[in-house]
Amino acid sequence: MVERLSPLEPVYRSGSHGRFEDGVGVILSETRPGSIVQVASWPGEEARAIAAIRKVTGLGLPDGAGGGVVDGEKAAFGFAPGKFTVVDETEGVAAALAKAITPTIGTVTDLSHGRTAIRIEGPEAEWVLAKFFAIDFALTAFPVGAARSTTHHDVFAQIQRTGGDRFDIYVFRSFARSFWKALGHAAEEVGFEVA
Amino acid sequence: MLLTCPYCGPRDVSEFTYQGDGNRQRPAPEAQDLQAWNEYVYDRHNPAGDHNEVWQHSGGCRSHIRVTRNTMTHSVSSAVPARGDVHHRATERRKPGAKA
Amino acid sequence: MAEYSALSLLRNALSGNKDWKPAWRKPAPKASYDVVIIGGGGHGLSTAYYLAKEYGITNVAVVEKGYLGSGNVGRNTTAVRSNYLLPPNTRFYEHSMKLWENLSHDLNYNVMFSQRGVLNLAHTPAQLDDYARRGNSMRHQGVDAELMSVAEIKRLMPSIDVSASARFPILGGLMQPRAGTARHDAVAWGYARGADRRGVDILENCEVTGFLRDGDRVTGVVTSRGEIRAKKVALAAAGSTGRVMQLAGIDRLPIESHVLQAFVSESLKPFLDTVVTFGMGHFYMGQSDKGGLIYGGDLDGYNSYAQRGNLPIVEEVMAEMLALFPSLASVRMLRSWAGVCDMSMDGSPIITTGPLPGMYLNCGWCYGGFKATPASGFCFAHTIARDEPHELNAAFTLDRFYRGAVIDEKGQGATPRLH
Amino acid sequence: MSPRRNETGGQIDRLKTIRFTFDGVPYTGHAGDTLASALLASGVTLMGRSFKYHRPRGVLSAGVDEPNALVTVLRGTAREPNIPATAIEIYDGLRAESQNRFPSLNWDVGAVNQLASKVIGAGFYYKTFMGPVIGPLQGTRFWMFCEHFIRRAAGLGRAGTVADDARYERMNAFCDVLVVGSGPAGLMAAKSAADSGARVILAELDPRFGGSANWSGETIDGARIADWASEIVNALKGRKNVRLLPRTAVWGYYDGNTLAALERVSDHKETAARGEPRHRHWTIRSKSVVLATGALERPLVFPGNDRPGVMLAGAAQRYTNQFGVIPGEKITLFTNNDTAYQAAASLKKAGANVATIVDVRIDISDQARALAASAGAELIAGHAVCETDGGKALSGIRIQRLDRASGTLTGEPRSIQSDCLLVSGGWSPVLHLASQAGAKPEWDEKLQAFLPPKPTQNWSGAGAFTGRLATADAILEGHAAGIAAAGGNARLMEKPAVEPASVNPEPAPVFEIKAKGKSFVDFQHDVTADDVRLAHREGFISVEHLKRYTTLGMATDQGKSSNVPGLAIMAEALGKPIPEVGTTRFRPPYTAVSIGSLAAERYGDLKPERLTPMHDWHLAQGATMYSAGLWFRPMIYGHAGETVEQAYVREAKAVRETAGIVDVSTLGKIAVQGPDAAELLDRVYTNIFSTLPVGKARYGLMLREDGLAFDDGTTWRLGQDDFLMTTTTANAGKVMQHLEYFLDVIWPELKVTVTSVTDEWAGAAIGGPKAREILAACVEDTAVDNAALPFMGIVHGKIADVPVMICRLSFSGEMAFEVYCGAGHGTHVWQALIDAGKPFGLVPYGLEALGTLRIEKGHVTGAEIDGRTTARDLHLDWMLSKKKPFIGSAMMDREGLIAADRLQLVGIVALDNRPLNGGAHIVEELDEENPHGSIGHITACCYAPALGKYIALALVQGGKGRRGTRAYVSDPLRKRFGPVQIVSHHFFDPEGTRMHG
Ligand SMILES: Cc1cc2nc3c(=O)[nH]c(=O)nc-3n(C[C@H](O)[C@H](O)[C@H](O)COP(=O)(O)OP(=O)(O)OC[C@H]3O[C@@H](n4cnc5c(N)ncnc54)[C@H](O)[C@@H]3O)c2cc1C
Ligand SMILES: NC(=O)c1ccc[n+]([C@@H]2O[C@H](COP(=O)([O-])OP(=O)(O)OC[C@H]3O[C@@H](n4cnc5c(N)ncnc54)[C@H](O)[C@@H]3O)[C@@H](O)[C@H]2O)c1
Ligand SMILES: Cc1cc2nc3c(=O)[nH]c(=O)nc-3n(C[C@H](O)[C@H](O)[C@H](O)COP(=O)(O)O)c2cc1C
Ligand SMILES: [Zn+2]
Repeated sequence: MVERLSPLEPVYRSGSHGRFEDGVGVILSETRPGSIVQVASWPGEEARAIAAIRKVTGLGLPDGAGGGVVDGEKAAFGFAPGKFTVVDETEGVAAALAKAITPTIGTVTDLSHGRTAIRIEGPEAEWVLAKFFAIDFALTAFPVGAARSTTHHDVFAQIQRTGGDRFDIYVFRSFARSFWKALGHAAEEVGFEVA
Repeated sequence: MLLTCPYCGPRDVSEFTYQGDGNRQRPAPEAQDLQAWNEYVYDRHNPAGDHNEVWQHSGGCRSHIRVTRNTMTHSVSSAVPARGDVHHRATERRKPGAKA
Repeated sequence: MAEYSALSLLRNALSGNKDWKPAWRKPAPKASYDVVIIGGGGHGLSTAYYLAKEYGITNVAVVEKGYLGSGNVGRNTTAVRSNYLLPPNTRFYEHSMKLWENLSHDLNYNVMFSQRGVLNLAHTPAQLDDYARRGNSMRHQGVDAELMSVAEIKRLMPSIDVSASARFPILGGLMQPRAGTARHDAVAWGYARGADRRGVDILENCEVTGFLRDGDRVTGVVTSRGEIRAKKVALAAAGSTGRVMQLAGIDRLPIESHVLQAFVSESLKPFLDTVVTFGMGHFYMGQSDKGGLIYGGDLDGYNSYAQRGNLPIVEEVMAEMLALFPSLASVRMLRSWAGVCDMSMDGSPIITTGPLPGMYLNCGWCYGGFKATPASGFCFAHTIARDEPHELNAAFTLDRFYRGAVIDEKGQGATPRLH
Repeated sequence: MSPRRNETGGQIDRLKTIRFTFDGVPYTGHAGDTLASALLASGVTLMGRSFKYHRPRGVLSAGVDEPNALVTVLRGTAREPNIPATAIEIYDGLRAESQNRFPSLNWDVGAVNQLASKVIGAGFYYKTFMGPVIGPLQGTRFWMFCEHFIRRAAGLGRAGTVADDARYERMNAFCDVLVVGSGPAGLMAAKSAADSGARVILAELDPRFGGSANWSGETIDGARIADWASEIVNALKGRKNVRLLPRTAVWGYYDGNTLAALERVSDHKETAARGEPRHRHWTIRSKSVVLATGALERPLVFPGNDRPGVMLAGAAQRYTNQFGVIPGEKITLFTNNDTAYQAAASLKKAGANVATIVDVRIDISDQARALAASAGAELIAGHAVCETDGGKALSGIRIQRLDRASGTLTGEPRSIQSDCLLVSGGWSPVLHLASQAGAKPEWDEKLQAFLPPKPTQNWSGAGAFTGRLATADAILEGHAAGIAAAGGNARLMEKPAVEPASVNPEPAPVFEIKAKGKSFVDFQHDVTADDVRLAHREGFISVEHLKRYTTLGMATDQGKSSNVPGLAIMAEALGKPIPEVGTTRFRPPYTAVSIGSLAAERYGDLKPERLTPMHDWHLAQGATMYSAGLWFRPMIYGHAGETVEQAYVREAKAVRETAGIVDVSTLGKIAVQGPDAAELLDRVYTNIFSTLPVGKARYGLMLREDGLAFDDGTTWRLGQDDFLMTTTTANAGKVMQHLEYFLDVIWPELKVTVTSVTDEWAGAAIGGPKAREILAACVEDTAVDNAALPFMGIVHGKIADVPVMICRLSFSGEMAFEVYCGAGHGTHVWQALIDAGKPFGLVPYGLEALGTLRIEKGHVTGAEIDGRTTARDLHLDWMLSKKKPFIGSAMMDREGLIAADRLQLVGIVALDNRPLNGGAHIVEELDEENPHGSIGHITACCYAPALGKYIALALVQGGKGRRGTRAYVSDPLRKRFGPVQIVSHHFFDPEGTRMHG
């Protein structure tokens, strides 16, 4: 298998940055999942789509808008009416899903190359993200597993909370480098580490 | 200004794209009535008060919503999916692949 | 009423400035007029002025719901130019420009028209070609236009960022040297005084709340100060066009009313001598004689009659401003406000007889009608007086949409917020 | 005035000395000082010059309402003009400069303007400068000549010319209760809301929480109220559900309870910490808001009221109690209300000499008398100040008996020696935020002030903001407001005991003392009471006209101190009560905000960069990049010493002669999937897609609903229900929205998903006589010959172990292929193609060559599909299916769209063999002096290596009929004129034999 090139590669600098002397506020990383897949179901077929996702990945999506689930490096979440993102560390999940999601249920679109997954975690994760997105990141408003579709100016993002102070952000690959730089810039204030 | 997307919840207006007058009726595709087409394409309700309009949550879930918003105060009294309850209705659907 | 001049200023100063008279009368409404003009903005007032001056029709009332000039004429960013692409627009706005050039004399009121140029910046070769097309189009119609090089631009406005490393580097620009700015309020007041001196009644705090009708025909208006009959009723209500037309039972028009914000910085010593527009967004800026930077950007993007906008555009405008003038980051925005713009479906105006008998319509000015004030009044007066359009506004009909004869400067089609 | 620093008292840190300069002169102050308090403590009372008359001015207030003491702060090379000295916290190394003076603050030549003040009163410029009606100065010339000087005389501070290197930042916040203002009312509101469990944000524009508690000198239940405030603040600090924002002015109240606030994070520091912004722009979305913004004191209008040494009484109290600065040696006080007596007593307590209190009222309350007595001041009732003495500093005042009924002054003026005159004209609640949404404030006759309007959004008010000026009441009200805002139902608190007892704040309705001399209403803009009356005389009687005619309230302080006196004077002139006159409209921002803060993170970084997968490769190969929307694309891969034209000609030639490769990853790509996908395409494209076999692509054209051309591109059928649509780079987003709109709003019954997959696929177009050989050399798992891969066919295979999808289609007119692979493999595949192509002479080419190739072929792009052209104009009518309706089909035949004189696409050949220019016009007759008679314009042009000529595409009136005729380019902007031939737009290989090959 040929390894995929990350759009972040030339600007991805591991180590501590910014004002880290008093501690590190956030850790930034690129998670590079093998599969990022969009499942869209026709109206009324959501339950069957959810069942198919469970069958293929073992992830049990909750009902309801923006609900999601995390299991290790696997995750799934709803981001739009009838639409879900499924993430898995292994490649080829799109093909497996395409078998389970028949045309009567909906469609499957492979976005594994097209989206870049960036993780931000740490005590200041909410603070740093709040510099970008007009989303309430408080745990009460945005529980673990849940996801939001939103934008920072021109950069469209899907954000899933994958831990108490951890968020995975999916951005368009072409914008990823710009976004990464901006994220680092914003995190300088709290000190950050690139894993 | 905030708009409440039925799917995503209240979001800043900057996440939405305005698609204008929601009362416009698209004539049947084959219709030759130029007057009807002209009204649909060019004429707009432009009331002072509650306005029925369509917005897209383009910076979020990307679905379209029908909004009733007061053009004097900007207060929003209703916001529902433009597709109606289509997404929750299991019956009454056409056969896959059938032509409209 | 006395002429204004340096001499009259001196004379009055000597007598303690006690002898100045109101710039226009505050008459009570008469029961009827030959023409009632709805809207005491720039266009309504200039229409009255030219009706009196050019056509001798002086039994005219201008009815204004608030204080005179409370609409867009009193809240615009004062840019006056005729740098249009499409010939019907170029011709019309150039006629306006010619009237501007003599307006202070004509009105005996200094409207401070200052021809300090309007410069449109280009950031890609394709955009430079686009501007060249427009500039050449102007030149082929006898209107001034020049391309400016980066070096010339830098010389003209030393604080502008012309570096090649800018996100959208400046490659050049289209300059109209005769364009410029005028003192917005003075335009309204000058036309009001001019019309008043020719016998026009200006009725402030007089809101039109309905129309008098004889069948289809419009025979007058109902106002907050009583009924007023009129042989002809002319509408020049700009952003309020939709609301007023609704009173006449017309609830759909090729118009959407959108809110446009504008901003002024704190007063500064001369910083910018020209009006400049950013090519990769919607930002534009000039500096008032008082020293405030006057600037604005895009519409808020939704229907509104509220005369106030929201934050996203505020932020957008400032970001674009600093992309051009980074040293202004530490300068402060003093005040923001908004006006309601009558956005038409092709971005060009409507000046026409109808749509009802006895009625005349002037609207669709989008966010560019201040510069049109003289020509709009001139053409509208003609249309009212002669019951047919002047050749300059012959293309600005209501049925051009139906006919497919749109005048679409930006090529955006029927999406008003994009014009 | 000789102010001095007290030995003790105040909230400054006397152990910390801070050094700064003002106009280059070094001074010291203490931590906790503002520039104004530190200057006052150093005996400096002249701090600014007024706008028009350049009058010497001192400090009037102690806060953001300051109209006079404006300075420029210098930081490195950055200049921050027009900052009130009252709002600057001093720090070591602070450099401040006075403004609007030449050569110096002390000796300012601009002050001569005062001599002409009778002539240059309100609105004078409307009446003059029109110049001669004829001659060289007619038209606008004379005015512009004068304007040149007027502009230089006007303006306040000077903006810098270089970027400041500060960082600005945005912050989004959400909370249940936002409390604005941290005086006694706001503090209690924040506390009670927090106690109710709500998420609370407390914003205070000052560095210190507590508002008037910091300087009122009161006690609460026996404790100093300043300590009481600190205690509450300390308790709030530790709580998880509370965020405290000091130095944060909430300046805008927008729709949906969205508030904008400016936090000055590091303005008070010599240098910001690493990563720390200078300003932070907060957007706070709060379920409810408590406005506890207090009240501002108003000055009185009387001759000479602007002399340095005249100060608001409350400000003096603040300088004394908060900063330990006694503002003068011998203080006089002039008031129309009792609150000033509290200030007098408070000052006395701190050791000041308040010699005299002049009150316009005759009946003085017992409480006030007692306060005057405790201040040790002589009380002169029924009198008014009619003049002030001194030059650049106050030396004394003159008073006369005032007959309030007639407003006249009687008796001999009495002189009182004094270096500091404190004035109080009553209090105006800070209702700016409440009324920004457009609601009209309501006049309160008792307080002689506007009170907040009825809420138009979810807010409540507390304290001086609602007119409750008594501290105990403010606390009670704050407490209740906090609970209510949090939706709690905790018990209301008991009224605290506040000492000294509050006075009745209701003033006598006196705003102006009419006497000879200049009485200033708007200090900064030099608007006098006479100017207001002149406006009245000339009919500018609406408050909004008054404002615009005189510029009253339009200065940097936005009339915080001047609006009410101004409109009161107008009301009197009109003989109308104040409420009938009304107030001018409040607008954001409450206090001026830095433009940098609003641009926030976009300062220096306006837009993100959008990069293709092969971006770094292009850079490494020395490509010159072209910005296309947010994308960057190679323009040319120039060799050393090559001009742009040489480079693109070389690249384009290579494509025609051997092969070239171009990055097409930016093309919009939309996955159109689902059982109704083909049906959707039939409806949105002008031609038919449902008949397209799987494994084939088709070129499609879209119209807008109005029948004009919208976008074009190829769409590939990858499966029965699975299409890949490509759009132009520029229109990708628009087309996506177009499809989404129709699917959601017009045809919800269609089962189609549209997904942007632009970023999923890297795309390389490889074309030229050798293209197929190159592909064959590197592609595995599929053949690429004519049989396997016919024109518009699609195959799947591998290149360098990576799965690829190849479609044979051509934009260049050559035998060409588009190779798509996963974006993460883009560079890998691209490099493999480059390597495979090396033996064949494969050349990477950029946008210029791409443009050249397409012009030679007569293919259209955005320059021709410019939103004003129809399919027919572009000779694409063959694509308009007659078998089905499609978007735009009903409107495309309207008379205006089929008119004979429409601009139509043609080809142009330069007959003088010189380069053509985009945007040049075409004329039938050349007239270089007076260009006229344009019949069209050039949309795109190039040197065509295939033809050896300069050619162009153009849109020309009735274009088709002009083929074969001669015309001229007329390009006055670039002075390029010359003969051209109008030809078909298909310059090269019109039959397409090369690509079908
Ligand atoms: C922020 C902003 C910036 C702009 N910048 C520029 C610029 O730089 N250059 C430029 O050329 N143009 C600009 N414009 C556009 C320009 O201001 C307007 O197109 C133009 O002023 C409109 O014509 P008017 O002056 O007659 O309108 P208005 O001044 O709006 O006059 C219409 C009048 O009708 C009155 N009215 C409404 N309803 C009634 C009723 N029922 N009864 C009685 N009276 C009624 C209104 O109160 C109003 O006074 C800008 C507009 C805005 C909002
Ligand atoms: N002498 C008097 O009778 C008199 C007159 C006026 C005020 N007061 C005082 O009024 C107090 C009432 O308390 P209060 O809390 O209502 O007022 P306050 O003046 O004590 O507090 C208001 C606070 O709000 C802040 N503020 C104003 N606008 C703001 C904004 N936009 N953003 C952020 N902060 C902003 C101010 O900086 C101030 O600290 C009493 O304690 C009394 O002493 C008394
Ligand atoms: C060209 C221009 C310059 C302005 N300059 C100032 C200014 O220097 N100070 C100010 O306070 N407002 C200024 N304003 C804004 C007005 O105060 C006011 O906000 C605007 O005319 C809209 O009216 P409104 O706010 O009453 O609705 C200016 C407005 C315009 C159109
Ligand atoms: Zn949504």
